[in-house]
Amino acid sequence: MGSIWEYANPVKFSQTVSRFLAPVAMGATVCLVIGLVWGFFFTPDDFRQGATVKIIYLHVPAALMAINAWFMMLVTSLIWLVRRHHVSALAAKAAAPIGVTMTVIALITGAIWGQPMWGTWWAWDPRLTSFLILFLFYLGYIALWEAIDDPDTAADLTSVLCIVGSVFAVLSRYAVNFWNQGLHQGASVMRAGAITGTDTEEKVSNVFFYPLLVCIIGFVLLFVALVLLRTRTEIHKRRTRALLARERMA
Amino acid sequence: MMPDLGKYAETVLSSYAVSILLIVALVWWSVRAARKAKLALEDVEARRK
Amino acid sequence: MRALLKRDLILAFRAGGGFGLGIAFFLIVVVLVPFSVGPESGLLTKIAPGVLWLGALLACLLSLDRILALDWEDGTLDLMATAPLPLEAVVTVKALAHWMTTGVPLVVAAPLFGVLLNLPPQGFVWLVVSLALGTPALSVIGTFGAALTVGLKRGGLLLSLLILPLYVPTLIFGAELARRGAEGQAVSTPLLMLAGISFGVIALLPFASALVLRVNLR
Amino acid sequence: MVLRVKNLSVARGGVAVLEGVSFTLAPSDALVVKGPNGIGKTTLLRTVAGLQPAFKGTVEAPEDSLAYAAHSDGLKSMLSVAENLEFWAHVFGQKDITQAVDAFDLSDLRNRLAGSLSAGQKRRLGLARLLVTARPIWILDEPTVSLDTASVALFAQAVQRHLSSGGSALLATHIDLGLQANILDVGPFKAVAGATAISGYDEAFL
Repeated sequence: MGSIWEYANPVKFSQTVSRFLAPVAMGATVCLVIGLVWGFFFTPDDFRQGATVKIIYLHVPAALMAINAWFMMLVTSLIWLVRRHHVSALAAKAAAPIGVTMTVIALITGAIWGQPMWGTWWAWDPRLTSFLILFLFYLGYIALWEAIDDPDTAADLTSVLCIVGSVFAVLSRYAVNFWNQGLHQGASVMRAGAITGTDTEEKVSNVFFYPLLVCIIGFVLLFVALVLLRTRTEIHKRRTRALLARERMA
Repeated sequence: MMPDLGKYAETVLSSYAVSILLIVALVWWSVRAARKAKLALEDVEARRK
Repeated sequence: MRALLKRDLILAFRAGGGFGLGIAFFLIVVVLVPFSVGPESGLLTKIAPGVLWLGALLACLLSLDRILALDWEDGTLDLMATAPLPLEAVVTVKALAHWMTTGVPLVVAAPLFGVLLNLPPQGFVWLVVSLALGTPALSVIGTFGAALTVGLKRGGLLLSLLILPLYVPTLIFGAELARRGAEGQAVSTPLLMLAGISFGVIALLPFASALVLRVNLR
Repeated sequence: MVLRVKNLSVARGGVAVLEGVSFTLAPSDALVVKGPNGIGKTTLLRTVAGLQPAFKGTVEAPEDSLAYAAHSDGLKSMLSVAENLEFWAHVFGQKDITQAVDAFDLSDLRNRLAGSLSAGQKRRLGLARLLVTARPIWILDEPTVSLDTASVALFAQAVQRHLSSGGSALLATHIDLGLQANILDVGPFKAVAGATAISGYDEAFL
């Protein structure tokens, strides 16, 4: 008893979700409001980047969640392939649109931020490029889910795609890092401290770090809430489907 | 109340606008889909009884 | 296995599509590039390795959906699944046949097309080496995509969408190897990476391809 | 070389179509599966052939003993009749195709491209493929579609020879081939709505 796999039962999962969804969504809202308001109104400008540093409160959490969502999909895909728990496959399906939204936010805020900093909307900076590739992976993954009628076949194929894609995504990351050396350097130097968020060399950065932390927690909670909600939606759809199939037979 | 964003006002404000818009759209879409799926399911379950 | 390879090669010859189309497409891409970027030879020299690699990749992509779709339609794959040949071997042979009918001609034709783009003399060797090392990876990855989308009606477009991100590392290291070769720089890093990717995907990806093919045959 | 099917339930598109099918196919036996269209004969044969997983129950057969032939023949129109047969013979580890060619009266067509054959001739070629597999248990889904009377007779002879040499056959067909065959009417096995009717993946959602 008390095993985590109990929640692999779709009905049990739905009931549990219904209990936890509201508090998680509340927590997400509170953290996001506090973090963003704190960051936007009550933090000083950076001495180098001026007011643009405020973009960090959106850009960094979105980028983190874009990667974490894919990682979560990888784990749930593996669970589906090994243990055949339907909730796991549906959770992966539910996470993909959230991940792609986060990737788009990271890309757009990155481009807007890059405009005054680098003097161009788009630089083929390794990090930006990697996110663009991640975006393509998300698109392919979602398109494959949409293209297949049979839900179990779709779950199997997308799971394998997710695993193979993860390997290639990591490969691409190294390839892109290597590839950009030859073109131009230093594009990401400015953001090296910003990305890790824990850059303690500069004492100022703590001023930015705490609201950033609240924002990251807010994004994580938002992601969890949306995954729970969307997974439950998928379960409801499947249950409807199953009941209709049974109705037709009767 | 509004902080002085200086020459970067457009940059910062547009970042916030786009991001918040995307998040709100995602949440709205998810909630609507959830509601729809729930109604469809309740419909079928009601017929079963 | 040899019978399957022989059959696929004969089919590619007789159907006429395999060899001719890929090369023709490659040629057209290469010819169109100077029209779009201008005839200045310095610029062409600079972009030649990248353009040749992109052309080869697109020519390869063109014929991917034929790897498995035809055998799916006429029921051959169903019959194969009950045959003593494991599907891992089937997909490997299919990828090999695709490489021999598409990759090899591209490798052979690439130096000729290099002339059209003012590729410097020292670049030809590395262009051929990079394509010879990289095109097998393109075929094997493509077979995985073909196996994923084999039963789907709009498979062709989806196949491209799924495969293109997977082609990124191969393209980067392959084109980089060709570029460094052409510019006379050190080539060992991209050479090793490209070889690593090729051998890695050849060793591992057929298992994934066979797995998804089995799911699709269900 | 006995095929044993025990309490087999098969599913199509996630819904069980046939439930609790059991039969045994011994050497020299033929079993004809009958039932109205859409009841799941093809699904049953595909499941027995191992092309799709059984929802419930078991299919026991010696390894590498089954040969399956269905509506699509797996023939390449750009290969000649002989090349098509040679290919499948090699895949199944055989060499000689003359017996198969003779059995279905294809010797005049040996060098014709399969694409230039008539529908009936193609079907004969598809069935000749069964002979080059050298497998003892044949699973045939509507094998006589688009065959004329003479070809049906040829086919019946081929099956008869196969049976008398110790092979066995499981067929789904509407035509009486004049074989000493048992009949399996799958009508009574039609799945009914119930706790077990929704198969495989959807079951968890009920």
